[in-house]
Amino acid sequence: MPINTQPVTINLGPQHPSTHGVFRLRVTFDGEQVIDVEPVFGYLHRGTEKLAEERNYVQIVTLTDRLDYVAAMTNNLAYVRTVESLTGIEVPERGMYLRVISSELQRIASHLIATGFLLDELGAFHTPLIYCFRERERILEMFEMLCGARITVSYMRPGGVLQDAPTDFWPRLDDFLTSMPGYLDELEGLITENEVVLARTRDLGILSAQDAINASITGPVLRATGVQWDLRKAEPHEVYDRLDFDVPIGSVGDTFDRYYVRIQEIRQSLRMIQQCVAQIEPGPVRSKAPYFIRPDSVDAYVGTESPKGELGFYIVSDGGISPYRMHIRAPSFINLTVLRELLIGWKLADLIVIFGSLDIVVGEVDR
Amino acid sequence: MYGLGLVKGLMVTAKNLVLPSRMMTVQYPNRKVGLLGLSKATGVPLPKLLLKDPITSVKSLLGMAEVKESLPQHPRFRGEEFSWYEQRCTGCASCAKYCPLGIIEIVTSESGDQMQEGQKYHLDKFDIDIGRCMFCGLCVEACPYDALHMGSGFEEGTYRRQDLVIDKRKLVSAKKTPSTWFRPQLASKKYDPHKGKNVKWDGAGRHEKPSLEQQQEKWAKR
Amino acid sequence: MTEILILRSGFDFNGIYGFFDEFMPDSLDWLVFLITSLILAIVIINAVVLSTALLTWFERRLLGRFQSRLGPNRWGPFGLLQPIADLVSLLTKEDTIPEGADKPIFTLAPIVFLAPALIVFSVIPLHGGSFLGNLNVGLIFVIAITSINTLAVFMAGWSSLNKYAMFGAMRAVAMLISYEIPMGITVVAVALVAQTLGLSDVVLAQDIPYILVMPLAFLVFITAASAEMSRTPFDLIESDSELGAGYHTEYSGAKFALLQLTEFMAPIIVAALVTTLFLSGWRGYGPIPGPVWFVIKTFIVLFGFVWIRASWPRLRVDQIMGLAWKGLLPLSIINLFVVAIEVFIFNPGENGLSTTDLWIMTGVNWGVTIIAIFAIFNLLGQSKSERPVPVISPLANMYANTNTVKKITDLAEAE
Amino acid sequence: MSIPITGEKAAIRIKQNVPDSVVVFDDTNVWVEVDKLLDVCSFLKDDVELDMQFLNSISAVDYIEYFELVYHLRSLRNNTTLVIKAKCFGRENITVPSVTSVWKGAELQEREAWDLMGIKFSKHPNMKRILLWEGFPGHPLRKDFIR
Repeated sequence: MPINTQPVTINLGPQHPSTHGVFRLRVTFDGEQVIDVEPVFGYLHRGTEKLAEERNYVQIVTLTDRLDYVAAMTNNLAYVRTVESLTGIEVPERGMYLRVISSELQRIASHLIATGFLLDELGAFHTPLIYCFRERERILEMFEMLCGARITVSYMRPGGVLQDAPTDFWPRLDDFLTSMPGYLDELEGLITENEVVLARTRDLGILSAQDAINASITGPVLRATGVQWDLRKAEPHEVYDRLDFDVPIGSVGDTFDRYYVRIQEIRQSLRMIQQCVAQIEPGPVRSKAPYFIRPDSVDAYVGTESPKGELGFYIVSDGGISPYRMHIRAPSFINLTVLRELLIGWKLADLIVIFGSLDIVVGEVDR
Repeated sequence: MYGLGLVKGLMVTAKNLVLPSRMMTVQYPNRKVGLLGLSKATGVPLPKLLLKDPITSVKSLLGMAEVKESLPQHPRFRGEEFSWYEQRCTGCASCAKYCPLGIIEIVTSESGDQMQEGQKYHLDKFDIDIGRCMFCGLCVEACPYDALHMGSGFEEGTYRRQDLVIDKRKLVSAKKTPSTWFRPQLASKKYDPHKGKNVKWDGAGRHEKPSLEQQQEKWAKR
Repeated sequence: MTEILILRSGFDFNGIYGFFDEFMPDSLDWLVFLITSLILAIVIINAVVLSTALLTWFERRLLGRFQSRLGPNRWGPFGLLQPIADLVSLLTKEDTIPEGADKPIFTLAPIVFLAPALIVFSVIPLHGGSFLGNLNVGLIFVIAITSINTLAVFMAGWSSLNKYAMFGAMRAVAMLISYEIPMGITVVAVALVAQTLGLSDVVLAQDIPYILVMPLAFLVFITAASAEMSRTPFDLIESDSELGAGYHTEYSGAKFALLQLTEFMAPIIVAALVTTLFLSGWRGYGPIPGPVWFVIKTFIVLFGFVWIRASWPRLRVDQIMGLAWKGLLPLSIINLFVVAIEVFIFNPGENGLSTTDLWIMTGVNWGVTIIAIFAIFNLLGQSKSERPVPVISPLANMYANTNTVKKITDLAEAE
Repeated sequence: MSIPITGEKAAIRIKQNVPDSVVVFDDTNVWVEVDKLLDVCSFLKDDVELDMQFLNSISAVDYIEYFELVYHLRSLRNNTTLVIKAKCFGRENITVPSVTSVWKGAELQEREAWDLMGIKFSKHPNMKRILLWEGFPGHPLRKDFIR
């Protein structure tokens, strides 16, 4: 006998422990079941694209730090790559290796955060989160060595990276690379075979490959559906074509796959950094580029594989020292296209977990 | 399977319980120490400590003794308390131009009747509003004379926003412990700003200021 | 100090009543009764609240160490005064009541929540007897009193006029009532083996701790009990990542302090009950006195609770209900059935089951436990954990137009 | 490496199948008629040769005389990219056919273009402001926006 209940509308957010910042979902429930979702954006809208129109090309680097604030390095990389493609500035070899090392470290840090918060949303009392943060802390310390800041790094510049790594960076990196796989095994021991996690995440929020591609999903969420697509392989930039690495994919496209793809990507990133450390040679890290870059009046779009997906910058130049128009293709934002379809029909607890597994950062969603 | 994964998870947490080396807490600003830790931190041998300061020793056994602890920072850390050398600054305002937020305010007036290369402007005003500063360090990168350096502090707290504006007087009298960020000349000397040693203006630059003769010679050539 | 007083045997209702009755005229019996009740109330409240305060410190420090951090260590030696600091902080906060709240019920809920938790302590036997003496229906009393919690949680959630609180309250009612059933059935099994309903007598009957005699009952009881007190992995009443705070979302100040106090009291109650029912209560070995054994055993159980809280995530609401009805209920019935047959076969007389009988039961019950758990796991389908092997979707080919594949193979050949 | 399809190749292919749609093309870009945008897009997606199944991003640029919509498309199967542009003239009440029916990924991006640039998309399922609130005066990314 069906029990008729009155639908209840709840505002999840903007102040809610599990919305990854100030994100708001207007959810209608039938009992515990989600029957309608309407995401409400814009609580962290800062107008980055407009701000960029009045700053020169180097100053915008500091703006990109604040897009996806848990993965500032890859944001920097995506931006400076676009400027380089706009102007044709060359990057020296060592600069490219340093870029790859730092952005892969950032990818590990970002995936650790995603995993930790996903588990937090599953209800583990902060333990996996703190284990993840403990390892992320060591990456942030290395960033502090590279560029003096931990989160808002502003490390890359058009034409290379700002500064060479200090001498005490390399032993620390070696130490990290040797100990990290063990810590990852430990973290997996806490999560991957845990019956509660499996019961909560398996077959939950399944996204098919066709839908994912149609909805422009990128990053680990796309790869979890079985689509082997990674811009580091498809469009090898920097030195990725010299590195040997796999692109892990999921089998079903559910929440567990999204988690597991991230864990496997961390292992691949460690592999890449190891190869980079072996291959890197002394040399300049930054080519001579003018501070006030004046590209010809052209436009350029370059997509870069950031931890959340394809982060693309579309810059239109009118020949001046600042871009005429800068558009950001934010992966977190576009990955939310399927949110409604993924959530409807699941329960409140699942809503939080599916939303967490998409791994958005509101700084990037609202820009 | 059959709850074995759950048991595995329990083992992981148990492992972390018994391994104190995995502790990630930094007890800032004061670290609680035991008796041995106290003697290690103060550098006083244990018997001497017991005789000299029995009250503190008992306190430390109760876990109530504290020693100062600071957060670990790399010399490259970009922090507030800018180190600015008036002697090196020419008032070119490159830093003000390069600042993405426009928070550096510089007012200059002519110091001589005939401005020549190497001669400097008189600085009437040099304000940095660190209440809005994001410590990106572009101003330091821009400075052609290595006059402005990032600091290493992070503990500024005031009751009013206006107090966060560092003016020229504060900049001159501030501690000169520049960060080695974007300053390879300091990094090559293995300088650590957290040790608290001040750096004089002549040791902070990448190049020495040209002498008057050199300047005149160069000027004459043009 | 109070704790030592309690631990002295004879410090129960009858003892105090007798002490005052000696020098009071018979006509003032009602006054003696009142004084005795007051003294008992004060003692129980102080003892329980103090041990709860200690537990909050214990739990936070231990959770900290499990998570490789420190936990509170600032206030007092090793942070021991942290509960007091928390209390002061909570009591000095403004006590807000939402505009549309049902004020009488809103105010009453914390009290209804706290009272049963305190009352339960009056029957827990610390050494031979409890505060109320040897209550001969102790088991039924405990089960009955703890059920009142459900009402209090629903009162708090309903009267707050908050949707999150309402969600928490609805979940609480569904879950708490479901878990009462397996818990009650296990307790029946314990009563069967012990041939008594009095808590002290249950301890006296445990020549072998019942955790060995009835492992299945212990597992079911501890699972149901952690659900009853809504701890991980069953903490969905106040699941912070979903509901913010659940039923006590709108509470603040002293009322919130009461709710939190009761919540931290629940593990102590459950641990004390588990100690009494399954770990042979105050009975121990060597010169260590009984009450100390009792406290040690209680803290071992509490350690287990904290350990589980630090390690496991939370289950979903329907999975929790499924576990109760599909998992725990059959298990508890199997246990009751097996135990009942055994007791029928051994046919205990006046003195209850002999030690030999208990050892035979132990052997049989362990086998039954393992078989039953495997069977239930297989029936619930959680054991089938194989996942399909990832297949690369033909929708994308990132190696098209690129010679990366070739390059990598070349590199491998060169090596 | 992803190979950008040259404007010429794409333009010829589009012209053959959707007549009167291409305005002009250069090395990398193809400008199409705004009215034919939906036809062109659905052709591009279903075409076996071009196979643009993936919509990368939609950007709107304000060139003061006209607005330009830039569609960055990608073929995951062939690892190729294509840029389609459409000019729409006028400042007020600009309406462009929505491509949401072709690529669902356009949904949020078109809403963003409406919100910040003021380009309305017809037949969009939920044409509301996204980042700013309803009732915000003007569209901030326009060059003539003055706060």
